[in-house]
Amino acid sequence: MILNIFGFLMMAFSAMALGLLFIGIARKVVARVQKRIGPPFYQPYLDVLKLFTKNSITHGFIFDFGAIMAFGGMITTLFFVPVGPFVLYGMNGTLLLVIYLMAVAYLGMAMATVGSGNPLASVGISRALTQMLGYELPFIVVLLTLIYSSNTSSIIGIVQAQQSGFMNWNLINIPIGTAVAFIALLGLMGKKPFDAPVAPSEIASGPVVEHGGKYLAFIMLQHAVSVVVKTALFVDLFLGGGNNIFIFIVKMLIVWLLAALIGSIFPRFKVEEGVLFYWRWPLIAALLQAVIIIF
Amino acid sequence: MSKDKSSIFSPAVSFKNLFKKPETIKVPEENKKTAKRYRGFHINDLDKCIGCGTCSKICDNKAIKMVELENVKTELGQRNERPKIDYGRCCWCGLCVDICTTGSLQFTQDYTYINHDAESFSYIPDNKNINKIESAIGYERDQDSELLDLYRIEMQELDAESRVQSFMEIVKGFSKKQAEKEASRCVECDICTEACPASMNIPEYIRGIYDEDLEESLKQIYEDNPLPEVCGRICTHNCESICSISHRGEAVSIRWLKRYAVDNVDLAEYNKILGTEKIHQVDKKVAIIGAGPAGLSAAHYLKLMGYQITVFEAESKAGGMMRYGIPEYRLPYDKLDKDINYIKNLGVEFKFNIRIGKDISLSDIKKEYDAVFAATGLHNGRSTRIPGTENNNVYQAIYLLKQITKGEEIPLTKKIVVIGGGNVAMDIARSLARLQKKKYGQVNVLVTSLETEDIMPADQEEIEEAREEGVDFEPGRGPKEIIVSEDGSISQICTNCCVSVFDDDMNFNPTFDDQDIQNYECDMVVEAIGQAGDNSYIDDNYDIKYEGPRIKVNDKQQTSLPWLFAGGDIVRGPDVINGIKTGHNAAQGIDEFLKN
Amino acid sequence: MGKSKRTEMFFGPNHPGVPGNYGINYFYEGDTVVSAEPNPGHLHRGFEKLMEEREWIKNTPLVCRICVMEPDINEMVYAMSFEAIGEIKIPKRAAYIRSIILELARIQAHIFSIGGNCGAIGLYTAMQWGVLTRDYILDIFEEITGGRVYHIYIRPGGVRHDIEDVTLQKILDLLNDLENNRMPEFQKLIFENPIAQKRWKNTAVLNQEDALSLGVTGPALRATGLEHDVRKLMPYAAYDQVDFKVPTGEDGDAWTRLKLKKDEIFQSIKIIRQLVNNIPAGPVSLNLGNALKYKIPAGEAYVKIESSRGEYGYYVVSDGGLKPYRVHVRGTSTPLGLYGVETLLPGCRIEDVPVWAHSLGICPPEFDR
Amino acid sequence: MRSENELIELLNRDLNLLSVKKLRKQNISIRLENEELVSGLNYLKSHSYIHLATISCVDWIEDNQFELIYHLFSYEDKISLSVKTKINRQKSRFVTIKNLWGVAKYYERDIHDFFGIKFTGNDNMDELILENWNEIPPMRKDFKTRQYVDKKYDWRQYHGQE
Amino acid sequence: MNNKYESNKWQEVINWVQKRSLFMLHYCTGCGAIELPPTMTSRYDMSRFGIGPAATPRQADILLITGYLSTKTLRRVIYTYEQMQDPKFVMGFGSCTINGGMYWDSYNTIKQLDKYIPVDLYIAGCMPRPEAILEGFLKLKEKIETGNADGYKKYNKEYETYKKNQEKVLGEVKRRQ
Repeated sequence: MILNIFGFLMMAFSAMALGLLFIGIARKVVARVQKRIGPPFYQPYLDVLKLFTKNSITHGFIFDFGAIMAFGGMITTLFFVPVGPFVLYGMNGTLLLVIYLMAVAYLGMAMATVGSGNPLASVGISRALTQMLGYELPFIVVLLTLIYSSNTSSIIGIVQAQQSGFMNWNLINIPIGTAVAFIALLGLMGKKPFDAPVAPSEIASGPVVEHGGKYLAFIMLQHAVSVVVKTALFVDLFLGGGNNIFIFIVKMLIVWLLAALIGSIFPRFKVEEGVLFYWRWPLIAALLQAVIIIF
Repeated sequence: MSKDKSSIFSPAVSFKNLFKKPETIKVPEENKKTAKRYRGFHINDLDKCIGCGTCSKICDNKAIKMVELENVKTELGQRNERPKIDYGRCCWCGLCVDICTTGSLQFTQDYTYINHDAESFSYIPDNKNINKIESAIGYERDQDSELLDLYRIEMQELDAESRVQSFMEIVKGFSKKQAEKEASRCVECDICTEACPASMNIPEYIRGIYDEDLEESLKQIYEDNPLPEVCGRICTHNCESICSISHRGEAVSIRWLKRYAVDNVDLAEYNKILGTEKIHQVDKKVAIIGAGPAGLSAAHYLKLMGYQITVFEAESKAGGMMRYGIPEYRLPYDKLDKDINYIKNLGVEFKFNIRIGKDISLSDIKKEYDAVFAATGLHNGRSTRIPGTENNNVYQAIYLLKQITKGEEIPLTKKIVVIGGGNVAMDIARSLARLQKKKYGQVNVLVTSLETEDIMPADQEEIEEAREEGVDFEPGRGPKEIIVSEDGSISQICTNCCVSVFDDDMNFNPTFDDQDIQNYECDMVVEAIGQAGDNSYIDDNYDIKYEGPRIKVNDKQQTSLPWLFAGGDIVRGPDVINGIKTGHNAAQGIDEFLKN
Repeated sequence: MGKSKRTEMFFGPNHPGVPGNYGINYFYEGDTVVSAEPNPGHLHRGFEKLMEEREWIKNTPLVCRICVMEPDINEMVYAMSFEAIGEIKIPKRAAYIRSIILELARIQAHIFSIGGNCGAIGLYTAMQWGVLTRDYILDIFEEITGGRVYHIYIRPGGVRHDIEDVTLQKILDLLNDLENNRMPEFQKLIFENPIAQKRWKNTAVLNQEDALSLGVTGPALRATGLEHDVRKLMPYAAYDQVDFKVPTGEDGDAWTRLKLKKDEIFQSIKIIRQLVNNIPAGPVSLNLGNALKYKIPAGEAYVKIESSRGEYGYYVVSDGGLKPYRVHVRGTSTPLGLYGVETLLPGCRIEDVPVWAHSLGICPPEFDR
Repeated sequence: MRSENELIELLNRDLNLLSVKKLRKQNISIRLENEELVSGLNYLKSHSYIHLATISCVDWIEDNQFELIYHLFSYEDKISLSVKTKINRQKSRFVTIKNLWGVAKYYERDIHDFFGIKFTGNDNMDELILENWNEIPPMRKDFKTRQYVDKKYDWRQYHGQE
Repeated sequence: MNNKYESNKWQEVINWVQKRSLFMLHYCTGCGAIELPPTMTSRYDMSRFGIGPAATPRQADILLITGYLSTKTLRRVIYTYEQMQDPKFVMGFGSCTINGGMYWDSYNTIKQLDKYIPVDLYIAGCMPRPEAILEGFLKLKEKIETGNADGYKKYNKEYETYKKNQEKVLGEVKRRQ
C-alpha cells in the first residue's frame, strides 16, 4: 500500500517534471522557427516555482475546488495511461475510462470559471467544451476502429499488440486513423490551430484569466501532466508504446514537437470553424478508415 | 476568391529557420552599436559653454534649467550658469544641440540609464554624461539642422569713392523689413546686457523691433540710455563683440537696430511715448559741468526725478566729444541734436560758453546748487614727445577734430602721417582724407601705430573703411623721430619696429627693435595717442582724492567730497556708453544724497 | 454558460487584443456582438492645447508623438501646413527625401500592421517576423535621423539632415532583402496559409457605401474597389515625380485589406527605388532664420496626406504670431474607431473583434490626441 | 470634374455665400450663415462632396465667437472645401448634421468635450475623451493649462547631485 | 503578509526563483509600448531572460508603465495594480513617468508616477530603446535578488498616502480586488 502511494507520487512528480521539460523544449524549438533564441529549456520549472512563491487570491470555494478537480482529474488520468514500462492500472477497458477522465479536468476548469465570474473565462470554457464536441467525435471513431482491430479496449492490450516490430504499429496498420487521431490530439491538447479556448488576443487566456499565483501554478502543472498523458496515450495507441522508457520518451517528444511545430505556423480556428473542421475531413477520414478496417 | 493560392504545406517553409542562426541580438553580451547620428545622453563642454540659456529656451519641455556653478570660467560674455538637464522631461529631440550658440552641447551615443531613484534623473552634463562616462559623440548639428540665423543683414553703406568726397553719413540704416529680419536673429540670451556698460535692455528693445512695436523699443532704450541716436551710431558696442550668436556666426547688429528704432520715431512723439509730458518737480538744484554724454545722461535722469538742472558748457553747443570729437560722417549733427533737444525739452537749462574755473569757480557753483556733477571730459591731446614734435606742423588730433566741427580752416598738406591706432586716429585720418580729397583730389594719409593690426584698439571696420578710402597703414611701428629738413618743414618720420606693446603684467610698456628702422616721407604729423583731462578747476580749496590719474569715486560716482559727483571720461572710459552709465549712476547717487 | 444571454464585455483597454490603450464596451449574445460603444480617451494628452502653447519649431518634436505607429506623417503634415500658410517652397531634394522617409514609414507601418493582424488570429510566428522586419527599417531610420521611432526629421522648410549616398545604398540593399527574402517568406507563411485565409475572408467586411459615408480612407476604402489615394488626388512632396499604381480590391474584408497592404509594400519599394535613383542634388532645407522666432502670416490650411491607413489631416490656423492659434488633428482612424465601432461592430463575432480592430487600422492615439 | 473657378462660380450661383476664398491649389474655403449651413452641406453632398474629413472648431475669443469648419472633399473635383460658420460664444449651441453624415455624431461629441458646444438633435453628449471633467472645456482659449496643471499636479523638486 | 518570509535563507531562494521568471503585463499605457514588440520578439527576445508576456493582471509580476498616463488610464492602472498579486514590480519607462516628460504642461496626464503607485525602476529615454529596456529588466532582476524591489511592500505600508494622492487627481477611485 505504502509502496503503491509512493509509486503514485513518483509517477505524478515525474510526469510533471517531464511535462514541464517538454514544454520548455517546445518553446525553444518554436523560438527557432521564429528566428529567435528563446527561453532556456528549464524555464517552465522556474515559472512554476515562482508562481508558488506568489500570493494568490481565491474567488470562493467553487473556484478552489475547480482548480483542485482539474489538477486531480489529470493526475488520475495519468495512472491509467501506461508510460513506457510504468503501468499502474492495466485492466481492461481503460481506454474509454481515460477518455472520460480527461473530461474531468475540463469540468474542473469550468467550475473554477463559474467561481471566478469573469466573462472572458466563461467564454473560454464554453469554447473549450464546444471544441470537445468537435474533436471527440472523430477521435472516438478512430478509437473504436482501433479497439475493433486490436480486439481489446485495454491500452496495455493495444500496446502489446504492436510489440512485434515497427510493421505492427498502428501507424502502419491504420495510417489514416493515426493522422486523424493526431489532428484530434492537437485539439485535445489545445494546440494551435485549436487553441481558441485560451486565445490571449481575444479572451485574454480564457479560463485561466482569474488564476494567479498558486492557482496558475496548479493549472500549469495540470497542463504539463496533460501533455505527458496525451502524448503517452498517442504513443501507446499508435506508435507501439515501448518497454524502454527512453525510447518511449523520445517517441513522446517527437509527437509533442510535431504538434508544437504545427502550432507555430498556423493561426487559430474560430471555435465553430474548428468543430466544423473536425466534423468534415477528419470524421470522413475516420469513418473511411473504419470501413477499410472492418471490411 | 479561388484565385488566392493556399496550401497546407506552404507555411511549413518556415521550418527552414530551425537550421538557421537566430537573428536575435544577444543584449547585453553583444550590444548593437547605435547609428553614428544617434541622439543619446547629453554632454557639455563647460569651458566652451557661455551659459546663454538658449538651449533652455528652445526646449519644448522645460527640461533644461540654467543653474549657477561656482567653478566655471566667467570671462566677459560668459555667465556662470550651465544647463542642467532633467531626464524626467527631456525628449531627446536635439533642438538644444541644433541651436546651441557655441556648439558646446552635444549628444553621445550612450543611451542606457536605469535607476530606482527618480531624483537622480536630473544632472549637469559636463564632458561626461549622466552615467559619468565618456562616450562617442552621437548626433551632431550640420548646416541643414541649424536653427540659428548666423549671418547678419548686410548694412547698406556709401561706397568708398563717394564717401571720401564729403562728410555725409556713411551708414544708410535698415529698412523696416531688414530691421525686423535682423531683430529676429536675436535669441534673447541677455548676455549683451551684462556686457553693456550701461546695462541696456538690449533683448527687450530688439524684441520690440521684431514685434513691430517701436514705442516699446524706445521705452526700453530710454530706461538706461538717453542718447540712443548717438549710441546707435558710434557706440563701441561691447555687446556685439560678446553676442552669443558671434561664437559661430556674426553678432546681431545691435547698434544698427537701436539706431533703426530711434530713427523711426518722431521726436514730437517722445514725450507721449515715454510718459514725460508732465514731470513732478522737486525743489532742489543740481549743477552739471560739461554737456558731454555723462553730463547729458545725468541731466536727463535727474530731470526725470524732478530736480532743477543747470548744465554748464564751455563750448557753444552741447554734446562734448560727441560733437567735437566725432566726425560728422559717423554722427550727423542733426541726429545728435535730436537727442539733445529731447533733453532740453524736458526742461534742462543749458549755459553755454562758460568754462568752469575760468568764467565761474567751483565754489560759486557750490554756493548756488545743492549738488554738483562734474563731467568735464578729456579735452587735451597727448604728445609722443619724440624729437621733432615741437615743429609747427605737428598737431594733435583732438584739436583738429574740434576745428573741423566748428567749420574752421585747418592746416592741410599733401602727405600726412597720423600716429596712433585708436578710433580717434581713424577719425582724424579719415577726416583728413576727405579734406585732402576735396583740396588736392587725392588721399595720402599714413597711419602708424605701435600695435599690430590684430590688436589695434580701433574697430576693425573703421580700419577697413579707412583703407578703402585710401588711408595707408603701417601698424606695429613706434615713432622714433620726426626728421625736420633744413627749411624747418617736416620731411620724414623715422619709426622702429615695435616688438611688444604690453609687458607680462599687461601694463603699457612697449619694447622696440632698433635694427628695424623705416622712414616715411611726410610733411605733416598728427598725434592721436590719447587725451588728458584738466581737473584744475577743483582747486586747492577742495581736498579731493585721486586714484591714479583719475578722480576716486564710489559706485554712485560720489567723490570724496559728498556734494561733488564725477563721471564721464575723467572717471571711466573713454567712450560714450561709459559716460552715459556714469551719468545715470551719478543721477541715482545725487538723488540719494539729496534725499538724505 | 452565458449562452443567448446579453452580457457586457469590456474589451480593453487592458487586453492583449486591442491595438493600443483603447476600449470597446460591447454587449454580446452567444458569440455575437449586438451593440458596441467605443471607450476612447485613455491616451488623451491634450496635444491640440499643448501646440497652442508652443512656438512653431517646438511643435516638431511634439507632433510625431500623436501617432506612435507612424510618426513621420505627423511631422510631414505639420511641416506642410506651416509651409502652406507661409507660402514656403522647399528645395527639390528635400521633397525627394521626404517622400523616401514617408514610404519607408509606410512599409514599416504595413509590416507592423500585418504582424499585428497575424497576432490577432494567433499566428505568432508571423507577428515575430513582422516586428523583426520592421526593426531593420528602424535601423535605417536611426542612421538617417538619429532616432529609432521618433525621428523629428521633417521640419518646416525641409528636412533636418541630408542623406548620404552610403545610406541610400543601404536603403536599396534593404529593399532588395525585403523583396527577395522576407516578403516571399511572408507570402508563404501568411498569404498562402489556408487557415489564415479562412479567418480573414468575409471577416470585418466594410462595404463601399459605409466606407464613403463614414469618411473612411486608405486601404480600407481601396479594398472596396475605389482607387482613392491622396498621393494621387493631391500630390505632395515628390509623388508627382514617380510612377506607381494604387492597388485596389473588391471584397472589402480583412483579407482584401491585408493583401492590399502587401501590394502597397511592393509599390512603395518601387517608389523608393525611383526616388533614390533620381534624387536631385542640392540643398535639403531652407534656412528660415532663428528658430525661436519663426513667424508666418495669419492664415489657415487644411492639409492632408496619405498615411499607411489613409487620409491624415491637420487644420492649422495662424494668427501671425509665434505660435499656432489652433491645430486640429484629423487622425485617419477617427471615423472607424469611434462611429465605426457603433455601426459596424454589431454582428461581428467576439473572436473577430481584434481582427476587426487591427485590420481596419484602429490607432487610438490619433483620435485621443 | 470642375476646376476651382468653376466650383466657385457654381457655389456663388446656388448658395448664399458670405465669402469665398481660394486658399491655394485644390483648396477652397467658403463661409455660410448659421441657418444655411445644413442646407448648404446637403447641397454640397449631393454635388459630389461626399467625404466629410472632420469638423474643426476654433475659439475666436476676442470676437466672442466659435468658428465651426466642416472639411469636405470631392473625389470627382479633387477639391478640398472648407465650409465655415461662426456661432456666438455665449450661446454655444448649434444644429447637428448627424442626419447627413452619421459620423458627425462623434465629431460633434468631441467638440462638445473640448469646447462645450452643444448640438441640437444630437442627444448623446456624454464625455467621450475626457473623464470627470468639471472645468472650462480645455480647448477654449480662456482655459489656461499651465495654471490648471500647477494646481492639480506638482513638479518634482530635484535635490542632491549639485 | 510578510510574516511567512522570516527565514533569510528561504527568502533568498524565493528571490532567486522570482528573479528568474517574470511575467510582464501586456498593457500599453503610452507610446513607449511601441518599443515593447521589438523587445519581446525576435530581434531582442526578452524571453531569453525568462521574461514573458502575461495576458491578465492576475498572472503578471511586472507592470510596465510605458510612458505618460492620462488620468483616465491612471484609474485603470490602479485597478490593475491592485489586482496583481504580490510580489509585484513596477517599471517606469522614460521621461513622462519621472517628471511629466513631453506632457509636462498637459492638463490630462500625471507628472510623477511614484506619487500614485510605487515604482521600482525608471529607465531614461523617450522612449527607451529595446536595449535599454532589456538592461532595465536585468537591473530589476538584480534588485529582486537582493530583495530591494520592495515597492509593493511600500504600497501596503503607505497605502493611505497613495490613496490620498490618487484621489486628488481622480476623485473617488472604485477599488476591487
